[in-house]
Amino acid sequence: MPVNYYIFLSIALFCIGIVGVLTRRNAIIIFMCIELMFNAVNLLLVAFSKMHHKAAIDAGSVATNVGSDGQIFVFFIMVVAAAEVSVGLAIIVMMYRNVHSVDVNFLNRLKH
Amino acid sequence: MLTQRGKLVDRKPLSAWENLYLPGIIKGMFITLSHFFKKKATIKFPEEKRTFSKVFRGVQILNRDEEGRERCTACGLCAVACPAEAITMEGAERQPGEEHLYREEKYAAKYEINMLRCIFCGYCEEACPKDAIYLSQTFAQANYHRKGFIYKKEDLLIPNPKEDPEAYQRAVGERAGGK
Amino acid sequence: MSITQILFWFLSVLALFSALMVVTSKNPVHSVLWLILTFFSISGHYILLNAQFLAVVNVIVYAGAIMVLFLFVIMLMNLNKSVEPQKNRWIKIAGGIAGGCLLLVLVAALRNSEIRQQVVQVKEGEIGLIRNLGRELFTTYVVPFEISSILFLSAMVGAVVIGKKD
Amino acid sequence: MYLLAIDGYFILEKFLLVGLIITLSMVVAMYATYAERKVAAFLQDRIGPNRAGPFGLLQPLADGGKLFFKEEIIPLASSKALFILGPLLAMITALMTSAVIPWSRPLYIFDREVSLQIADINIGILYIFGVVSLGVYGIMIGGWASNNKFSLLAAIRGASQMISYELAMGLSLIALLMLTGSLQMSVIVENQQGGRLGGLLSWHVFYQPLGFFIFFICALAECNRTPFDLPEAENELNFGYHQEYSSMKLGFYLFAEYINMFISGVVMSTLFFGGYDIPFVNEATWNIHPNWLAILGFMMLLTKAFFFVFVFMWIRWTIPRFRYDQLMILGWKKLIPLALINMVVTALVILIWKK
Amino acid sequence: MIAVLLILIPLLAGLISFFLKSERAARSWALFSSLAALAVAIIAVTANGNESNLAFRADWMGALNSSFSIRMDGLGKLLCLLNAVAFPIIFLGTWHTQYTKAANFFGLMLLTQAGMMGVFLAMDALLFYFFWELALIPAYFLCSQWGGPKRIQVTFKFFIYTFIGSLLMLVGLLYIYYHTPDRSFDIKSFYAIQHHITGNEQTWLFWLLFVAFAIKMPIFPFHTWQPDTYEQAPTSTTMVLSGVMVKMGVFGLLRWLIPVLPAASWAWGDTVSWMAVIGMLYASLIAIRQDDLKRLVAYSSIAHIGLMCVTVFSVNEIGMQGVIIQMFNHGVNIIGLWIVVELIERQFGTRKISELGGIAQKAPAMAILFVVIALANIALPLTNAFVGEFLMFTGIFNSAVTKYNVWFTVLAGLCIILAAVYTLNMIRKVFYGNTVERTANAIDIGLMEKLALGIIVVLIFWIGIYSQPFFAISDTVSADITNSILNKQEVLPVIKK
Amino acid sequence: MNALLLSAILGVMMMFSSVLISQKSAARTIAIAGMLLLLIANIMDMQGIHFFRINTEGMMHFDRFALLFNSIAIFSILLYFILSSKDMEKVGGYYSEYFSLIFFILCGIILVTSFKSLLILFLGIEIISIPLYILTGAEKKNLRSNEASLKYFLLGAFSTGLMLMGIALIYGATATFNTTQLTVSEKPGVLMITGMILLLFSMSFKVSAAPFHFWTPDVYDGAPTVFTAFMATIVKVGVFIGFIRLFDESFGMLKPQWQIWVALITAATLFIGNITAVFQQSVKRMLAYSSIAQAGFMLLAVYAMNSEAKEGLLLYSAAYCLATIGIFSVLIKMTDYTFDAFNGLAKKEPIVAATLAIFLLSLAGIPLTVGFMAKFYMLEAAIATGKHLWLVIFAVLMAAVSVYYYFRVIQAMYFKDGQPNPMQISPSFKWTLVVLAGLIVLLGIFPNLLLNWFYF
Repeated sequence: MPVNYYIFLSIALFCIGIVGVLTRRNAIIIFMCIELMFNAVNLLLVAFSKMHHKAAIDAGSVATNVGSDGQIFVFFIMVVAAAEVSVGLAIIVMMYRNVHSVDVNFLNRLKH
Repeated sequence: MLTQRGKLVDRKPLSAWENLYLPGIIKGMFITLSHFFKKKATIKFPEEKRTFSKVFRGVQILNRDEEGRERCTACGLCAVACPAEAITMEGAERQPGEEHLYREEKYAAKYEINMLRCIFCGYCEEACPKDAIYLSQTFAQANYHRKGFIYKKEDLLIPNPKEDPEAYQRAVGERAGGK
Repeated sequence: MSITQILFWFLSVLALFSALMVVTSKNPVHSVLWLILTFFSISGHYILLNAQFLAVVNVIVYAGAIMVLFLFVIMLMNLNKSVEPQKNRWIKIAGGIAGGCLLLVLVAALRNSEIRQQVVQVKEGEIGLIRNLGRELFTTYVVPFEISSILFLSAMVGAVVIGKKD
Repeated sequence: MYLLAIDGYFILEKFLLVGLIITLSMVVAMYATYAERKVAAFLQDRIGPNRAGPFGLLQPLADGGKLFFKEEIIPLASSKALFILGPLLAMITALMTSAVIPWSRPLYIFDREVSLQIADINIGILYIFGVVSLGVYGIMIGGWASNNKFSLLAAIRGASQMISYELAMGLSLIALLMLTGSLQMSVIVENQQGGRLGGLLSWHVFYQPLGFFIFFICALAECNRTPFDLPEAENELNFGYHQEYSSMKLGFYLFAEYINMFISGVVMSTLFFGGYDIPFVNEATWNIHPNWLAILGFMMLLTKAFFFVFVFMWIRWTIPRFRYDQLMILGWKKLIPLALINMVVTALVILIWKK
Repeated sequence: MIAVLLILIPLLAGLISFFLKSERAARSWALFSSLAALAVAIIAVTANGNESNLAFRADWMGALNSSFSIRMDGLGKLLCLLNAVAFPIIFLGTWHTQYTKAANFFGLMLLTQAGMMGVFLAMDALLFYFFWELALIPAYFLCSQWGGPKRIQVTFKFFIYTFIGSLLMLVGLLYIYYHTPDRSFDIKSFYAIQHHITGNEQTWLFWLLFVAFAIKMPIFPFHTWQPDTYEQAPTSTTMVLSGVMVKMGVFGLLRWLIPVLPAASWAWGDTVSWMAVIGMLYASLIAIRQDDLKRLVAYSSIAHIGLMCVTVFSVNEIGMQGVIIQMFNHGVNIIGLWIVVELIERQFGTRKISELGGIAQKAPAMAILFVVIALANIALPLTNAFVGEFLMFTGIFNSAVTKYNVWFTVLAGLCIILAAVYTLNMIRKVFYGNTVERTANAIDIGLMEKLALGIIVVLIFWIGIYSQPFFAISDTVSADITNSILNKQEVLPVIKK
Repeated sequence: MNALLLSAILGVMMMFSSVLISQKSAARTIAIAGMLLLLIANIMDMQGIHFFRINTEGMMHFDRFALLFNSIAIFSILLYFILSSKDMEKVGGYYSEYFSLIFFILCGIILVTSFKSLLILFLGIEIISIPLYILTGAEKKNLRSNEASLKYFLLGAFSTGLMLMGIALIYGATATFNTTQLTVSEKPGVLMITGMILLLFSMSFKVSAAPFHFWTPDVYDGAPTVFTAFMATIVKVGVFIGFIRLFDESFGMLKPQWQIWVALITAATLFIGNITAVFQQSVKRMLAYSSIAQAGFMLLAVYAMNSEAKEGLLLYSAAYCLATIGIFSVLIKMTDYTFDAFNGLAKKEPIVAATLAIFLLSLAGIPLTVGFMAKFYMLEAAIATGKHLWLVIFAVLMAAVSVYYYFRVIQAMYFKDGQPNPMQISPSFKWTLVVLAGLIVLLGIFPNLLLNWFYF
C-alpha cells in the first residue's frame, strides 16, 4: 500500500477533527474532535513505522527493529490521551456543575 | 422480650478476621449449598395434594338428604349469620308433586353465594338448623369472569345420592361420617 | 484488487464517513458512537498493518475506556437534546472552509513529498507484535515509560482535586 | 502468526467453528436460564420448573417462544436506532469473547488439522479485555436510549461498575501473565498441561490463588451478577437498564447476560483451571484417536465452565446485593491494591526464583 | 581615581540621604556632598597634565568586552564642572523651598547628579548607556512626586520620550558593537567603526542615535515633552533638567555621534540643522506669546539648544569651541533664571507674567541679579553667553560642510533678536512698572539666594570677560571632533549623493 | 537527573502528606525544604555529582544549559513558595495536592529543558500541561476559574494535536525521534517542513506567542492568582527553553527556512502583547498581557539562535521569573486587582512599594536591574544575526510602550493618593522581597554572576 494513501487518510481525519474543533460549540464534542486528531496522528505514525521498517528490510537488514519506535510513540500518545481525558472530563463536569451548560460560547466571562 | 424469643444482637466491633467477610460468606455459601441437597418441600399440586385437617373449611356446599332432597328451607339464618354478607336467597313454597325435590314445604328458589366475598368463616354452617349448608374440602376454584364466582344453587348443590352416588360420596368426603 | 486493498478502502471510507458524522451529528451521543466506529475502523487499519498490539490497545483504551467516559459524562449531563442553536452559521461555514483549506494545503504540500514512492508494509512484519514492542518498551523506552507514570500521578491528583465534590 | 493469512478451507473451517460456537453459546445460555431457576429452586428447597417437558426441560423453549411472540414496544420518546442497537451490541460483545478461547485440542479431519480456536492471536487476553470493555456499550446505549430515568441511572451504574472492576481484573491477570510469559490463550493452556496429578498441579489457580479470587469477583461484577447486580436492581430501579425493553430485545439482554456468564466461566477455566485439561489422568498417554481426546477435553472444559456458572448462581442466591458505595470501595480500595500486591509479590518471587 | 570619586561621591551621598530622618539634615547633607563633589571637580579640572588620575578602568562584563572605563577629557571636564557647580547653586537657591520627604528628594537629586557625571565620564558605550538611564530614573521620580498638579502625565510623557530614544540608541550601540573589529564597547573601537560598516548602515545608525540625543536636547519635532515637563517639575529639578541634563544630548552628539558616524553626520547635517533652526524660530515665537514664566524660560531653552545643535552640525572648529563653552554658560545662566522664577513663584504664588509687576521696587537685589542673568541669557557683550554665541555664529557662518550656512546664520540671528524681545518684555512686565496686588508686599531675597545668584553673576562676568581658562580646558577637543569628520573625506561620498 | 527523580519523589510525598499531615504549615515546610533539597541536588549535578545513573538511551541530555536553567527554575519556585505558598490556602482545600502538582510540573519542566527525543518533549509538555489545567481550575466554585481551566484545556489539547501531527510528519521524513539526528541535509523535504511548521505553531501556542496567544489573558486572568504567578513565569520560561532547544538542535540547519516566520511571530507577539496591555484596567490582566510581551522578547532568542541568545534566554528567564513572581506575590495579597488598588501603597508599605518598583523597573528593562541586561542580551543576539534590523527596532519601541503600563503601577503607588487594601504582610515576606529586589539589582550590575556558570 503506498504510503501516500495513509498520509492522505490521516490528514483528512486530522482536518475533520480540526473542522470539528472550529465549528462545534459543545465542549465535549470539541474534545472528541481533538481525540480524533490524536487518532489520525496515531494512524500516520503506525503507517510511517511500517514504511520505515519495510525500507530497512529492503535495504538489507534482516531482523531489524526499525520502525518500532513509531509504534511506541503511538502507545505513549494513547497513554497521554487517557490521562488527558480523565482530567478534561473532570474539568467539563466541574464547569457543568456550576453553569449547567457545556457550550463554549458561554465562556465569555473573562472577556471584558 | 415479651416473647422470650428475642435475642440480643451482639454489637461488638468485628475482628480483623470477621472483617474480611470471607469466612462469613463461605459459611453462608455452605448453608445454601446444604439446602441444595435437602428434601424439597414442593408438592406437585394437581397431581399430589396435601391432606387437609378435619376442620378445613372449603367451598360451601348445599346438602341433600339421603333421598336426594334439598334440605334448605330458605330460613335465611345463614344469610344473617354471614359476616361478609355473601349469601342471598329467595324462598318459595313447595308445590305439590315436588316432594321428592324438597324436604320441607318451603325451599330456596334461588340461593347464591358470592364467592368473591365469602371469607370461609363457617358461620353459615353453624347457623343452619337443617344441616343444609356446610363447608366442603374443595378449594381453589377458578373462573374467567367475576360473574362466575357468584355461585348459583346449581353450583352449590351436592350431587344427588340417588342418581350419582359416587359423585355424592366424593363430594361429601370425610365429612360423611361426621354428619 | 486484493483482499487487503478491499479492506483498506472499506476501512478508510468507513473511518472518514464516521469521522464526518462525528462532526455533523446534532446529538452528542450519536457523535460518541460515530467516533467509536471511527476508532474501530482505525483499529482495523492497525490490524491491516499487522500492528496487533496497538489495534487491541486502541480498542481497550479508546473505545473501551475513553469513549465510555465521554458517553458517561454526556449521559450524566443529559445532553441528549441538541443544545446548539444555529446562531452562528457563518462561524460554522468559516470553520468548515478553514478546515477545508487546511486540508487542501496539506494534501497539496504532501502530494509531492519525498517519500511518495515508498510503500507501507501490510499484513506482515514483526514489529507490531507485542513481543517486539514490549521488549523495546522495557529496554530502550523504559525511561519515558517510567516518566509517564508521573503523568498519571498528576492526572490522578488532578481528578481528585477537580472532580471531588466538597 | 499473521492475522490475515487466509485460504479457502480456512474460511470454511472458521465459519463452521464460529457457527458452532455461537450455537453452543446460545444453547448454553438458554439452558442457563433454566439452570438458574432450577438452582434457585433447589437452594430454596423447591424443585423449580418441571411442567414443560420432562423436568421442565422445555421451559427455555417456552420462554423463548413467549419472548418472541410478545408485543414489541419501542417507547415513543426513545431514540429508535440506538434502542435497537443496545441489545444488539450486548449480544455481539458477549459472543465475540469466545473467539480466542481454545476449546480443545485440534481435531483431525481429512488429514487437516482443525484448530478448535477461532483466532489464536498472540494477544488473546488483551483481546478479551478489549471485548469485555466494549460490553459496557450495550448497557449504556440501551439504558440511555430508553429515555427513562431509571434506565439511565442503571446504565450509568452499570458502566461505572464495569469500568471500575475491569481495572482490578486486568491487574489480577498481570501476575498470571508474568508466570506464563505470553498473552496467547493457547500457550496459557499448554502451560497447564502435564505435570503431577495429571496436570492438576500445574493449574494456575495453585500459583495464583489470589489472582484467581480477584478475577472471579471481577467476573461477577462484569457480568452484573449478584452481589453486583446494581444495574438491574429490581427494588431500586424497577428493572434496571432494560426496563423499557420487551419481547426479543429484552431476550437479547438476558441472553447476553447468560452468555457472558458462560464465557467468563470458560475464560476462568482456561486461564486458571487448565482449560481442556482433564485432571488426575495423563490423557496424553492414552492410546485413542486424538479426536476423541479433543472431544473429551471439550467436555472437560464445558464441565469446568458449568461449574463456574453454577457457582455464579449459587452466589446469587446466597449473598445480598452491595450498596453502591460499598461496591466502589470494594473495587477501588480493596481489589485494586490487592491485585497490585499480588502482582508485586509474584514479580518478586519470579525474580528470586529465576536467580 | 578622581574621576571615580566624582561619580562615587554623589552616588553614595544620595544613597545615604535616603536614610536621613530630618529635612534639615538632608538638605545640609546634600549641600555638603555637592560641595565636596565641586571641590573634587575643581581639583580635576585644574590638575592639568596629570591625566592618569583622571582615568579609571576596571573589568566589568568580560564576556561582552565591556569595562568600567571612565576618563576625563576636555569636554568631560567642562561638563563635569558644570554638573558640580550646578548642584550647590541649586541647593543654595532653593534653600528655603519646602519638600515633603525631603530625604528622598535630595537623595534622588544626588543620584541624578551621579548619573550625569557618569554620562560625561564614560568611555565605554555600555557604561555610557547605563549612566544615561541612571540619570533619567531619579529625574522621573523627582518630577512625578514633587511636581505640579499635572505632573504624573507630563512626567510620564517625558520619561517615555527619553526612554524610547535611549532604547533606540541602545540598538544603535549594539549594532555598532557587533561591527567593531574587536567586539568591544570601548570608545576607541567605536571610533574605528566607520571603516567597517556601509554608508547605508551609517544612515540607520545615525538616526537611531540621533533620535535619542535629539529628544534629550530637545530638537524641534522631539521637543514636545519639554515645556510641559519644565513647567510641572519642581523647579530645582527643572534646573537640573535644563541646566545639566539637556547638555547630555549635545554631549552625546559631540562624543558618541559625530566621531563615530562622521559620514552620516556629514550627510544628514543639513537636515538636522534645518530641524534645529525651525525649532528655534518656532520656540522663540511661542516664547513671545507666553504668559507663564516657566514656559517662557523653557522655550527659550529650546531656542538656545537649537543653536548649539546647528553649530555642532556645521562642523567648524571655532563653532565647536563655542558650543562647548556655551554648554557651560547656558547651564549656569538658565539655573539662575530658574532660581528667580522659583523665588517669584514661592513668594507670590503665581508664575503668570500678567499677574506680576513692579517687583524691582520692593526687591531690588533680586531685580538686579535677575536682570544681569537675563541679559546674559540673551548674550549681551561682556556676559558669558556672548562669548559662546559669538563663536557659534562664526562657526555656522564659516561652516564648510553646508551650503545653507548663510541661511542658518540669519535665521539663528533672528532668534537671538526674538530672545531679546521676549526676555526684555518679561523683565519689563515683571520687575518694572507698578506693583500689583500680589507684589505689593514683596520682600527681597535672603542670603542664601543672594549667594547662589551672586555666584552665577560672578561666573557670568568671569567668563564674559576672561574666558581663556575655560577655553584652555577644552581646546583640543573641538579640533578632534571637527577633524573626525573633516579628515574622513574618503568615506563621505559613500552617502552624499 | 538528580532533580528530575527527586522532584517526582517529592511530588509523591506531597501527595501522601495530604493524607498523613493535617497541618498546612507542615506541608508548606516540607515543600520548601524539598525545593531547597532539589536546588542543592541540581547544583551538585552541575558539579558532576550524580545521584542516579540511569541510561536514558540518549533521550535526555543534562548539559549545563539545561542544568543551569533548572537551577534557575528551582530557585524561582523556591522563592515562589516562600513568598506565595501561604496564599494557596485561599484557593481550595487541597493544599498539599497543589504542592505535589507543582513538583510534577517541575518534572515536566526538567524534561522539556533536557530532552533529546521528541518523545520526551511531548511527555514533558504534557506533564506540564495537565497539572496546569488542574491548577487553573482549582478554584472550583469560581466560574472564571472554571472557564479559564476549560479554555486552557481545550486549546492546550488542540495544540498538542498539532504538535503530534508535526512530530508524526517529521518521523515520516526522518525515521527517528532523536533531535540531533533529525536534520542531516540542508535541503529538507516537504514532510519535514510541514512538520516543522506545525511544531512551530504548537510551541508558539504553548509559549503564548501571537497569533496563538489568545488563550493567555483569559487563562491567566481566570486562574487563581497564586497559580497564575507560577504558570506565567517558571512554566512559560521552561517551555521556552524547550522551544529554543528544539529549534536549535533539531532544526538548526533549517534556520533560513524558519527564521522569517519566527521573526514575524515575534513582531506580532510584541505588538499585541504590549499594545493590549496598555488598555487593561486590571493589574492581573495587564501582567497576563505583559507576559505575552515578554514572550515576544524571549522569542528574539529563538529567532536569533546563537550562543548569545541561549545565554541571554537564561538571564531573561531569571529576570522575568524573579520580577514577576515578586509582583504577583504582592498582587495576591490584595483583594482588588485594579490599578487604583495600588494608590498610595508607597505611603503605607514603603518597603513593599520600593521593591515592587524595582521589579517593575526590571520588567520594563531599566538599567541597573537584571531586566535590562536580559533585554540587552536579547537585542544583542538579534543584532548579531545581522538581519532584520527592523525587528530589533520594533522590539525596542515595544519595550518603550511596555514602560507605559509598568509605570502605571509605579505611579499609582508613589504619586497617587488613596487607601490601599489592607494586606497582611509579615516581616519575613518583606525581607524576602528585599532580598529578591537586591538579587535583581545585583544581577543587573553583574550578570556574569549567573552567566559564568554557563559554558557549553
